[in-house]
Amino acid sequence: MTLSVALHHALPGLTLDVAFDAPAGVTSLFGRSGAGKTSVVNAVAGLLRPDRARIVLEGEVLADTGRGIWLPAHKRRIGYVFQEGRLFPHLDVRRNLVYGLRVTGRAVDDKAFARVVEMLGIGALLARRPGALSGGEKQRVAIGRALLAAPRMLLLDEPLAALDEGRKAEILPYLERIRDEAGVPMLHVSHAAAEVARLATTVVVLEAGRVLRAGPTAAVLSDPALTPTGPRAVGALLIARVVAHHDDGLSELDAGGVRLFLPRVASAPGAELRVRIAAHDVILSLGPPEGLSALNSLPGTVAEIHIGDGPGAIVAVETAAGRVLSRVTRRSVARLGLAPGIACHAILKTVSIAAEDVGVQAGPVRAG
Amino acid sequence: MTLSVALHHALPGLTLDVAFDAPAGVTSLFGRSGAGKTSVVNAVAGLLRPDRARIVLEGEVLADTGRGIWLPAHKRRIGYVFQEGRLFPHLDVRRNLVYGLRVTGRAVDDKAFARVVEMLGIGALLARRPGALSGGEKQRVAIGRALLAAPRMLLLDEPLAALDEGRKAEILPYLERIRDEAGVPMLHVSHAAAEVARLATTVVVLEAGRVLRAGPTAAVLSDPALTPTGPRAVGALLIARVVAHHDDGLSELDAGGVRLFLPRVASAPGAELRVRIAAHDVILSLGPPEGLSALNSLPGTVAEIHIGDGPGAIVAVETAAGRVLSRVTRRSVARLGLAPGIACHAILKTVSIAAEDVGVQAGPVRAG
Amino acid sequence: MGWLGPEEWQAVALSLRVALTATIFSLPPGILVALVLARGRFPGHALLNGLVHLPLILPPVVTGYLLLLTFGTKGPLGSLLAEIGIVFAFRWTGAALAAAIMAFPLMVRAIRLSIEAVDPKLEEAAATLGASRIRVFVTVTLPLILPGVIAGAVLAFAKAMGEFGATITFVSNIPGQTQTLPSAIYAFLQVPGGESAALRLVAVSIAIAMLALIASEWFARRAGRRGGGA
Amino acid sequence: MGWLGPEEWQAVALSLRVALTATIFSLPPGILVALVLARGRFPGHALLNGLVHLPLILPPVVTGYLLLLTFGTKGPLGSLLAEIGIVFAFRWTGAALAAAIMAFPLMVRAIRLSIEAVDPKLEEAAATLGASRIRVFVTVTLPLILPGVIAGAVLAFAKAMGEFGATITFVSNIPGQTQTLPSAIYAFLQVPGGESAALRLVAVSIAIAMLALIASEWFARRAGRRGGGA
Amino acid sequence: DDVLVFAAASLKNAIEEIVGTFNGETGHNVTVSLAGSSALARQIQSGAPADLFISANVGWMDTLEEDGLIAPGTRADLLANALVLIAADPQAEPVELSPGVDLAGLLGGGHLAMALVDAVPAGIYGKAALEGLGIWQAVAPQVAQSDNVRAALALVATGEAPYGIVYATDAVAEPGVQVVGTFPADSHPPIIYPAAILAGHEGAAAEAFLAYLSGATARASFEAQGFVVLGEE
Ligand SMILES: Nc1ncnc2c1ncn2[C@@H]1O[C@H](COP(=O)(O)OP(=O)(O)OP(=O)(O)O)[C@@H](O)[C@H]1O
Ligand SMILES: Nc1ncnc2c1ncn2[C@@H]1O[C@H](COP(=O)(O)OP(=O)(O)OP(=O)(O)O)[C@@H](O)[C@H]1O
Ligand code: MOO
Ligand SMILES: [Mg+2]
Ligand SMILES: [Mg+2]
Repeated sequence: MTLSVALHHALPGLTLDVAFDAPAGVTSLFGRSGAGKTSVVNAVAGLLRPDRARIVLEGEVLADTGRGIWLPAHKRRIGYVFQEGRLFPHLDVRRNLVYGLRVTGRAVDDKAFARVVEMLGIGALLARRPGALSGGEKQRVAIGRALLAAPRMLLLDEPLAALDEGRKAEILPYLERIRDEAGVPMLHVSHAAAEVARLATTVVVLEAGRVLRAGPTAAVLSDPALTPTGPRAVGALLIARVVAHHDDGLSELDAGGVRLFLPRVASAPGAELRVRIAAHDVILSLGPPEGLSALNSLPGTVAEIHIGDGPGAIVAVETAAGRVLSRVTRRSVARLGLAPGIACHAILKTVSIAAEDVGVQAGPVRAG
Repeated sequence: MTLSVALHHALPGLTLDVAFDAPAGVTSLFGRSGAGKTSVVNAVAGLLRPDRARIVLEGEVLADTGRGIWLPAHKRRIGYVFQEGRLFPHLDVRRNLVYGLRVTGRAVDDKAFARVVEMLGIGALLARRPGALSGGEKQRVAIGRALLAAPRMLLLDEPLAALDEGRKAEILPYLERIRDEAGVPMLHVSHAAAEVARLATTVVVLEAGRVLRAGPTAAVLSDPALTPTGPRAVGALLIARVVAHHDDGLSELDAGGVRLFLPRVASAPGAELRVRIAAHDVILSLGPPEGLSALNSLPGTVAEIHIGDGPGAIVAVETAAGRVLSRVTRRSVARLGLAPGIACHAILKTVSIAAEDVGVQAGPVRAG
Repeated sequence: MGWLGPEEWQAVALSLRVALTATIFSLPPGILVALVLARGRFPGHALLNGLVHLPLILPPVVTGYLLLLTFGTKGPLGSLLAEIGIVFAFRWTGAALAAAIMAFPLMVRAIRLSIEAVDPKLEEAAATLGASRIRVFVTVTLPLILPGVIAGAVLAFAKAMGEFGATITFVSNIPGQTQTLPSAIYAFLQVPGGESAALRLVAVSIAIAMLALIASEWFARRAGRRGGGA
Repeated sequence: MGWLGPEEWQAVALSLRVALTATIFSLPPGILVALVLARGRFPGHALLNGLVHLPLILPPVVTGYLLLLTFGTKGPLGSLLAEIGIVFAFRWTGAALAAAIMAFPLMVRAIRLSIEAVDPKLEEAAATLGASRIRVFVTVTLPLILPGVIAGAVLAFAKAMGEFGATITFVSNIPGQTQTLPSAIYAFLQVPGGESAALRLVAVSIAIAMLALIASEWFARRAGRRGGGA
Repeated sequence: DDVLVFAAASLKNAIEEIVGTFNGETGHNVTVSLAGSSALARQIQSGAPADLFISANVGWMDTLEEDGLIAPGTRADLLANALVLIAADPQAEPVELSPGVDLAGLLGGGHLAMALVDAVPAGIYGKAALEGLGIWQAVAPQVAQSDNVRAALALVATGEAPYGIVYATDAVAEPGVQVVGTFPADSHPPIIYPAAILAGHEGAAAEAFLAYLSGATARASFEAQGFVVLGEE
């Protein structure tokens, strides 16, 4: 277990009572505004001292209030991208970026520096002070500052909320690489399901200071009963291998023997990817689809139907590629006569799978 | 013309050279991080004094550097929700909220206060100082503070970026009501297409300090050539009238004679709504769909096909409900033999239309 | 009570009156000058700044002498003010004036530092909510600089309680009228055997100042209880 | 040059040396005490705060006496220090000590105010980047409080240039060794007709202080050129 | 009637005692403002409401007289004082203060505490006395000057300076110092405290108090403090 957190803390507005384990990879804290996400992250960073806490990172006890252990923040070597920037106003962007290295007496690796700067698109800002940056620029510098300190764990508190989709799409692969290549575990806060689905190995859903659900990403996000931030968070994760890249800009993948066509992905043939399929993007068809613009069709069998409170229902379809979720209306369930055991096709538009939905696979994603 | 802006300003990183007109309703500034959105908004608020500027609000000249006119911020009566909160740290939430009224000697309307507080879900926070709020809570209070000052125009700089979908869905209708009922014009900055599509009457796309495109929302957002923040921003806006609400949680709408089923909307039968149909959510079918879970099918004729740089193409389909856009792969265009004049069906899942995609109609949305 | 004579109690009372008056009356101009120095950019900036610091730089006797020349009954300002009934020369008001002027640089610096630490973005936010400049100042700037104002006031009060050189030079040392605690202490120290009496007064002086300090810390803590930035 | 005698030039040079030494040597303890007062919560807080303010509250003569009793060659601390070769009595170092102590409350207040204005969130951010407490202080806190440190230093310097009462009482007035500008000015003012000579020295004093002020403003402006908050 | 007396600070003990008895006997209300003679003189120049001035220094009274600020015919030399050499060491031998005395040798590298030799009366007189004895040049480098004579006394009392020159009146009540010699009266100008009523402030009460200062009660008080009262007995 990479990180193990158990804490109890009373705040004026909320009592936090949280325990979860974060295995290697990315653990996303998911929950509504005010649920206690930042507070948990602060405790892990050593900035909030809870009434009671036991926090263990890779075997090292960071905090154990019972035994009076409290490792100060600067000894934890945990990088933190704050929700509100917190850049040093007296240092220019360059000095902000290398602060973590300088202050710990480490040399700046020019290549790593250049890579981070390029990825974040902040090359033109290096000589400026934070006061002269736009909101998104500040946030990008803050990400770079945490990354460049080469921490043994990263805390990311809504790191991409201030960024546009294009910029997000540029930064996400970089975070994946840090997760996979450098093996830096991350604790990540977000309210964007796509971001969570793409990055997270484990999802911890917080509600009003408590853990509502915790587990592997695929299991948690495909749980239709669980919609803390709205129904659009529900989706399935499929594991697929890149087969080929085609001239018309599509990549062909193989998911358990089923062909999937996606807008060109960056990974080379042979690479294993995780593809998030949002439940609301999947259409079910009783027969094989014909004359449809959607290129992806996964034959399967209805495994489970979950009728919610609203007009919708989540239909889980077992396919060769894995379990796919589809959010349909109750009316459609009735109209098509869907029930467990019924054969059907899960139809998915190629373009529904946005760049942010496709991530590099990080170890096994166990389903439920 | 409600607001007319023309300004030129040289910043170290960027030269702003922007001119646009904002008619009644909501004008969204749309563009990547660092494009100059906040700078433009600051100039309108009176906080940034551009090298050259002419800004006219409802006939009143707020700024005209040529004639030496520069109305100070406090005389403009323009409410501003800042990108970074800027709550008063020495005042509790309640005093922050009523600040605008107090300071201009106006009485606090208890009903309006209660409504705003409830809508923003900040009732439990009223006695707290901003330092004891979470990131999203701060932003909600900032929205409330600007609203309660009863300004004659509202500036919203990424007001919802820090909020989860559930909370967004609660706040958006309120902003619509302010737009429509109170008739308060808004200048709104966002990088979320759905938010823009829902709120905006007019969209101004900024890129590197210049106006890339400006015009009615439907026209700008349905322009496939225009993807400043990523392809997922492309979509069509349909005007539809609520026909009935059904027991299974669906609402039935009529869009130019075509039936549309949507997850239950709040508006009463007879109300006119604007429905955003994202291009990537629309599947095209040559024949009428059968055995599909999607409830909405709009017959029409291909009007235009726009092949982009990537694997995708945008197909515009003229239907009785209006022009619908579909983002498909080039491969599908070829496979289905799509070309202008070909008859086809635009298929849309009911649940693809999220709550945030459905807005109350504000005056005519002229298409392109 | 018994260990201080009536004349000494008089000196204590007078010192308190002088120090309080000096502090209270110099607060508004102190805040104003601090504001001008912190925010203003004008040709005479350096001059004004220098002028404010003058009482710190000059030996107090010189300041007292200059006050005597200016505000004495024969001085240019003194005679002018006398016509409208304001007399400083050889009155407790003069002691207050001397104390205020000696304390002024301390007060202005403290307030100025606080003003410079205020985030102008908050003032901008107030302006967009309709607050005029003066309203912004009263409702945002002033509360935010309160710790600095309190610090400035307590420095001024302490300095006023201890001021001696300028005071005795300007308004002399007339018991009941201009004899403050420090002048009384000085007089005791000028003669044989005065030390123990001087010590008693020093103790009183310290006690008063300590109370003022503790009160100011308490106020500052209350004012500063913001629970972090916005 | 002609209008100041050699002894007067000596006094000018000495005053500069004394004021600079006092300022420089009191900066580290000044910052430390300010830090402790701003951030510390401990039982002796009020006492330490009072102690620091004492030189402001007491008439300078009393402070001079207390210095004499403590740091004189026969005093408890003085005799101890003398053993390791540090002597204050009748030395310019003593004048610097007196000036430093008189200026200490002003310096501490200015620095303390700045420390209280630092956003602890920035220090937290530095800690998460691996900076130890002391590194955080040097790389974040100190640069952010630089305007306050400069203000404190300039206040201390000005005060040290003007300090007279405590200095002359402690180290008396030995031309070339302990005769500072203010003692020279004082001496001129004691005799009839000494005003013009005193005025010349006052002018020198003001000129030096003005230069110091202007320099400090320049530094503070440079340090503060942050272009707004983070 | 009210009378405001400006008096040199060194007169504090005696004058307050005298004022107490005078007020009691006559029903007048005399108040004393005690400060340095120079400060008081300047205040008088600036129109201070003082009725009577007692200076520790002839020079300042001369200045006021030249300025026409004192009531003609009221100036009188009130008191005289003597100058003594004091030592910190209780076992110190008496010193014969005759011309050429080796004071520098006696100091042995230590300092001689005095008031400011060019500014403060006690210092001015002391320097004159040392010059009179022909030893100023020899001693000058070792002189430590204080802003007032009490501070010089304190330097000796704390043992900081082995020797000092102060008024006899200052040495009287200080247990920490030994008087080891008195400077011959002819080695320095007479140490005189002149008193005068200020111009425009002539009045019965002021005149009565000025007269009272030369009376027997006052004499006793002054002498108790070590002053020599001038004028006929
Ligand atoms: N005070 C300043 N000094 C120099 N450059 C500035 C200043 N303020 C903004 N800029 C630059 O101007 C450009 C536009 O900034 P602005 O804040 O308007 O961007 P934005 O579109 O709001 O971006 P974001 O979405 O990241 O908030 C940016 O490149 C920024 O670096
Ligand atoms: N210093 C504090 N004092 C009192 N209450 C606090 C304090 N900090 C946070 N809270 C409260 O604790 C709760 C959790 O706050 P936290 O910042 O952890 O929320 P969050 O999940 O990060 O929310 P968001 O998504 O809005 O940032 C909130 O209700 C907040 O009001
Ligand atoms: O300015 Mo002083 O020397 O403390 O009275
Ligand atoms: Mg948070
Ligand atoms: Mg911005």
